[in-house]
Amino acid sequence: MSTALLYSFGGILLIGVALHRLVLTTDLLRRVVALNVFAAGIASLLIAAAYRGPEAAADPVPHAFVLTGIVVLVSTTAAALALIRRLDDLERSVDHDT
Amino acid sequence: MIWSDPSTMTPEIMTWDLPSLVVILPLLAAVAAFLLPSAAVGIGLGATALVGAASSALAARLLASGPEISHLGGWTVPLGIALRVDGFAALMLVTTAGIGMLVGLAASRSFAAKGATEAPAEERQRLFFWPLWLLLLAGLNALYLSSDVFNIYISLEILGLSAVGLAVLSGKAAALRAGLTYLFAGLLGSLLFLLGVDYLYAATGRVDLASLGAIDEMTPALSMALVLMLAGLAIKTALFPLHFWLPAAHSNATAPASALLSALVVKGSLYVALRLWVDVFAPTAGLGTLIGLLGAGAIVWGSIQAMRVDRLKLLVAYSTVAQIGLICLVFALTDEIGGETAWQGAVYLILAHAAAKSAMFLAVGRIAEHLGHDSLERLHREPLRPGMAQVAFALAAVSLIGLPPSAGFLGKWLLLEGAMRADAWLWVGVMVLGTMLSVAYLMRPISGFLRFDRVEGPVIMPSRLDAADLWPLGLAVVAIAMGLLAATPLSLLAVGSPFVVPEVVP
Amino acid sequence: MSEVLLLLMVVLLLTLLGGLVRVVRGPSEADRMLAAQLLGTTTVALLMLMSVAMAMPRLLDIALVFAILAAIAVVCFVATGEVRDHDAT
Amino acid sequence: MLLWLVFDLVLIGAIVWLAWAALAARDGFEMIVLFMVLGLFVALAWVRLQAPDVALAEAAVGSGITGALLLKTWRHRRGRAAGDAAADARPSRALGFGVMGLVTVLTGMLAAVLVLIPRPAPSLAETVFANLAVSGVDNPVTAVLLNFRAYDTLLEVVVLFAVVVVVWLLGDAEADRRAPRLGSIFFGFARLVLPVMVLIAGYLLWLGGFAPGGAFQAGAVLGAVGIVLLLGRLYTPTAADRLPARLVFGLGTVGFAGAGLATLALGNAFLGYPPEAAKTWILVIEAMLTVSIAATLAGLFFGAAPSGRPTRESDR
Repeated sequence: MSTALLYSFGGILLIGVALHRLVLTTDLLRRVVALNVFAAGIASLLIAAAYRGPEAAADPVPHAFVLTGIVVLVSTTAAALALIRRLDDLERSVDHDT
Repeated sequence: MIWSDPSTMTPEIMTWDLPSLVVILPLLAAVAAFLLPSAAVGIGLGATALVGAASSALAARLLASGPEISHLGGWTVPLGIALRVDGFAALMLVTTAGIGMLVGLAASRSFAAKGATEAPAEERQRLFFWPLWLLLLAGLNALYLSSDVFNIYISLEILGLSAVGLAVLSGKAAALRAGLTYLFAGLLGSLLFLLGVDYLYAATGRVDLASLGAIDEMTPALSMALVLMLAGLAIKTALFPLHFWLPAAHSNATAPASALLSALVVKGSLYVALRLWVDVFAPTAGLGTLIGLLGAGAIVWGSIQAMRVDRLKLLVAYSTVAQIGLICLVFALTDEIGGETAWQGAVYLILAHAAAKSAMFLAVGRIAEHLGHDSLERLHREPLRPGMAQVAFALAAVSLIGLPPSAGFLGKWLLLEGAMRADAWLWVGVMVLGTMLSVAYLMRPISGFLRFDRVEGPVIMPSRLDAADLWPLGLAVVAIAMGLLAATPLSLLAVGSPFVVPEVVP
Repeated sequence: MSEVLLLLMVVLLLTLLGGLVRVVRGPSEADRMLAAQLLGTTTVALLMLMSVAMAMPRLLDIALVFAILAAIAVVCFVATGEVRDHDAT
Repeated sequence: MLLWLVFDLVLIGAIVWLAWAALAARDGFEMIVLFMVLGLFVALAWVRLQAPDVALAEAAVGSGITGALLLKTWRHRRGRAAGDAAADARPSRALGFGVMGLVTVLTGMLAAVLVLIPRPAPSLAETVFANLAVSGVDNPVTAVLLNFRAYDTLLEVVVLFAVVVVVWLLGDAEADRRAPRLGSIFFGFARLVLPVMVLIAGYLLWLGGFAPGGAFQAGAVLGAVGIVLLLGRLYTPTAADRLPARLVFGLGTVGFAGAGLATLALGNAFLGYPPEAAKTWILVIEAMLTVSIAATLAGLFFGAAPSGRPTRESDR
């Protein structure tokens, strides 16, 4: 069994774990983490597809995809977290009012 | 929407790289509108008009000289990224800019500066609408022109984030909660899409649509990739039963934002799905039937919910779920004999729904402003005679139901004709059922506008004709008129149509 | 030579797993955070070994970034951490 | 070879276990720390798979900045829901098993299809290496990101900008949350580490031309500097900083898109650099991106439009 395939299976397991928790959890922060784990699984698949053995240089195109994906994901995560914090403030002020 | 005559254009425009410009212009304008909040309205409307002009010029160029490809960075595919403009893309570009312009004009009115009495939340709506709309426009245009699956993924992210921004524009807790669900659903959708891209690249080493479309054999990896990408897009398009985020997100946003979200944003991902389905992959009949069945489920479920809800905005939002289902029936019909006709019908329904639904959301916004609520039950007790907003709503409903001569009628008719030619009577039945259901739920608010038997006291007339009612009315008229003036759009759609080129047809 | 390096890498990886016990068990937040920092340090060591074993000298740059960025988590932990103590008093 | 296999298996096992443990942790803080550790392990795996550029970005962005963002949000919410996991409703057993079954089927299919892909699969690697000489840079990943597929990168920068707009729209920063003031140990640390971090950021930017590194990694490290400054209140943004902040946030988009327009004006394709000067073009774009990305990441960590009044003297 090749190294790339081994890491691909690891990535698929990450996807499975993430999806399972994403569907079942109601905690907002946990959803954010689950989506990040999902993305890590997808990235592992891409990086494993790019691996071409210890001697050959790896395929740079999937690497570029993953780099782009990481930046997109961190910004989306930041947006989600900012929404969560803002929602929390609003609910807190409602609690104070009543 | 202006269809300029190619012969009147200066030769200079004929050589400009318009495809890049329609993406870059709104981007630069978005930054400018964010930098200079005081000039945001002018920048927003000006840029939208400019993009509309560029899109129309591009469409005219297409009619004169066929589909265009521009290779970005000078690198040809598969190494580089190409922007491809065919009739479908050009039609979407022009429609988006046109609807955006009218909604923008309405927004400039409803978010008008109120001076010292303005609350901080109102000020934020006024200032942030424009950069978000321009980012949305850039994302949509990038999506229409993209011919590369990874590039589509990033464009979808731009679209998704600016859409979430529009959904939470009001800053109210309900809108934020809905926006957060929307963000999670959208992110899950784009990650599933990316997973599909992953499998595509692992199996073929290609991400550009031209190379992918040239592959004849559907290997398991390609089928997997297609299913994953379509699943991701189905979440973003809110195809039943993945529509869970839509009603809350669309009904809690402010009126212009709702109009853009339901007219344009859900269509962006639908556009991509249709393109992948028709242009790139050889459609498999089983999967198409499955999507068609989901569409039928959406029609029934969306209509039933629309008949049960108590809020006008929620009714309009559920009607979007049903209409998306109607359009998705095309996935079951493309590989049949009437495939091209059905496809034309679906495209026309996308355009018709965009115009009608934006008109409807704007009209509902105006009605809610007048009455102070959007409760359907209390509508019967309001002593107000219907004004221009109610007329706009009714006209939009005509197009949504599909009464002649509206654009909705034409789209539905073409779709129906495609189904009948393929002898697909099941789908014909679903469409007829959908039409009857849409009559049923749309009559609820319209009868509310017209019935005064439960009103205590005299019935009053609306104060005067307000210019703000012109924009929803204009959009509703467009939704009707596009049915009468269908020749140009349909001949544009034929430019580079995937059904005309024999080798792409499966 | 490379066998020795590989063996060391495996050993370091196993010590990483050992360190995870503290992260999971805690019990205090500081325990978890400090255990995570320990893991970060071990990762730097592991990266340096990999750089030799895989003949990729540039991995040292990554080790450098790991080492320097471990600081943010701690600063973030400390800078937001005392709020609760204020609440309690 | 056997030892490599052991290494791989232990590493993959650890990654999967960490993901499970993080997402199943009862305590929110435990979840975040485990997630940050997961980032370390994932970066190791990517080094193992010869993806140092990605490992660098994961180290800087994935675990570092995402971890800090999660920690900040968790602290913010702590007041109301003491145990986040406790608030997490326990799903019914039937639902749990149903989801588990679906996920198992999906992962099984994903794995089966992956095995069926014939190897070696075609890829774009050879095309990239064949064109590397004319791309202006020697690092193939940088060549893909800033030359062959520069348009993707432009849109990615736009995503960052869009997020800043969304975050600023949510409201102004609250006047002063009860965060503690840091003591002398922190200031000694900051004096020592921050200049080094800035130096490393510059080094990474320069490195990107021919080795793992580049605008994103450099931007992330520089952004981390900003985060430490904000956390230690060595710099407190005020309402007066809004315009400069907007300018820097927009710099990436405007600079990149402007470069595209400039290439159009030169008569080339959009973002088609003149071949002989491609290196200069890429370096200038990367420098702008680094500054803009750093400011954006720090701004996203701050998480709102600054609203405080400028103070004349530090209240330390």
